[in-house]
Amino acid sequence: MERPLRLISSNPVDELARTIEALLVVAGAPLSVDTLAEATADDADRVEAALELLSERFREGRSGIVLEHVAGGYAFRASREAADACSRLFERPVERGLSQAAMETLAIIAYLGPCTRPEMTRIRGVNVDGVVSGLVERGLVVESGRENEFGAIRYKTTPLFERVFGLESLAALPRLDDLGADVTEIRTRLETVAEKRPA
Amino acid sequence: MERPLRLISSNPVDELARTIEALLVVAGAPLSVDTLAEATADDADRVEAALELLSERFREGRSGIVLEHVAGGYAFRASREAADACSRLFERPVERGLSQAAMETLAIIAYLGPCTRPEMTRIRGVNVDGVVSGLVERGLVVESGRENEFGAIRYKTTPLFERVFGLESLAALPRLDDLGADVTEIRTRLETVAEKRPA
Amino acid sequence: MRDLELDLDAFTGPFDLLLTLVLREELPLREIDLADVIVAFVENLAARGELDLEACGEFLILISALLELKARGLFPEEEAELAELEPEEAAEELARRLAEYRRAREGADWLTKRLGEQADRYFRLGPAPLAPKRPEPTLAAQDPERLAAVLRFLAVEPPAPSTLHMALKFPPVSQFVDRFRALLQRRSRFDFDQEVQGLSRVEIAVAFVALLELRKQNEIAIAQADSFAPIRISRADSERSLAWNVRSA
Repeated sequence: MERPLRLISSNPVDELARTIEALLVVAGAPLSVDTLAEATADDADRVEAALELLSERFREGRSGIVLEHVAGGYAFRASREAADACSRLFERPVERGLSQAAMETLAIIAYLGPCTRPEMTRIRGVNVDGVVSGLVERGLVVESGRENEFGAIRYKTTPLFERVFGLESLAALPRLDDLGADVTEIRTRLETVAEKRPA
Repeated sequence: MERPLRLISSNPVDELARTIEALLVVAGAPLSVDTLAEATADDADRVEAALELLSERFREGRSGIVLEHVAGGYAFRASREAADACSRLFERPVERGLSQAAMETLAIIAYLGPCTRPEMTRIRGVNVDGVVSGLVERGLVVESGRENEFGAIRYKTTPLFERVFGLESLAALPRLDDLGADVTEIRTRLETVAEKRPA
Repeated sequence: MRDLELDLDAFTGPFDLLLTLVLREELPLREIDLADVIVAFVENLAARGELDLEACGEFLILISALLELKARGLFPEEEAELAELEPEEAAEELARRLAEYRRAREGADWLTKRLGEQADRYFRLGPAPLAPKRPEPTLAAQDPERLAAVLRFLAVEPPAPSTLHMALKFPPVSQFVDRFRALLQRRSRFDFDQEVQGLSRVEIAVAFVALLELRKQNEIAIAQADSFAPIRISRADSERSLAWNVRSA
């Protein structure tokens, strides 16, 4: 029944297939037939017919984009042919340095000991949430309990941090005698300056 | 030497196009010609030729997947035809509820960036701290080091900003200096006030 | 003219009420499009079919004042600094900054329009569902001295705001002390407001400090009938004789 229909009415399954194509290229997770039917306001049978069409169009050997049926539904992937190019794209070159934001936040944690995001925010004069998440993701910084029972989470540096900076321990950090005699003095100095800084 | 080779070996630009297709469908952000050339281990000219081929294949009206040149690179998006279906399935978290204040601040950063919060405050006449944090959270704006003089943090727009606003690059922003007449008009009015003001 | 009815985006009602609300700071001036107010005025004028010069004059002064208020509102923290400028310089500076803010507004308008046009453009924000996993990032060896360097940078005191331009603009107090002494040699009393007419605010302030100085030295007497009434200055001796007269009376 399907083939003759397609021939008569300007191929509506093909049009549906185009819409599904569009949905799949935007989706961040596989889409089920039901989800696709809901989004296209069409019925599941026709969605399945369109998916069949797409499987034919986007298949290994014919296209670099391949439609894959996985547990959660349908999703696009890269063809096997393109595996080498993909791994070159996704292989991350060694990061040569850290951003100013990352370096400042790291220095605050390293020198002042476990500290909370509000403390770092106060000293840097800007919200550090994103920066701290980045440092945690890189494994340079890790959670270290809470300030008190219900307080803010504190962060400390990791052994990886020490390795990257070539330090035997935190005690080997370059001295900052010019900023203060001890951690408390340095902290006070930084906080005082932060208050005076515009922005 | 290249042309005859292409004719013999099963149209290699088409093969390259398939590889690029594969890369674009898994990439998390637009890919520049250089990045594509590196990943495909091919040269930039041939990558551009392949992209041209793909632009023709993945274009509005012909395909649900559309290739666009945006944010300094190439990326796939859904066809505009499929917008209704997309709107039923996907949120637009980045641009939803951007206030007038956010737009003004964004414009200042896009046109004058990298710039500091005090600079933005001076132009807008009101504190921009909250607005800037909001823009950072949305990923439209990012820290870009500190200004030397007094260490205020500078901000610049991100590739995501260009992508959301559909800009090939920041250079695609329109010029805003055709306001000469306005300046004269404002001056005349202000001079009137200055004359009336006692002392 | 104050009963001019307005129908703006941010305000509906008579012009008079708009003024009141703005002066009480109950309505933020930056939300009012003053060009629309001017248009409403001109339309009203055209509808009347006669040119009321007095009304026009009043409107011009009021709208100018609003424009200046609005302009100053754009950079409140620098109002003091601007007050130091000569009127032409201030006008120049205000016009420059207003134009700058105009550009930001124009830019914002363009971006808003652009965003509207992109409303049917959908793309994926995160990673693709079946994308290869990115390997853990690795970081090259770093110099620990950089950690110390950034903390030192964060500990640098910002420079104190420069007062150089103010020092240059301040006339010496002695200049006014001398001037008032000379004046009182010729006349037994004078009116402060008349004497400082045409001077800048800073000069008036310095002149007032000179008055206080002379009063401290017991050289003059200062009298003022009421708040904001003219300040009368007289030689201390003449004041004394006056007091004497009063007591004897």
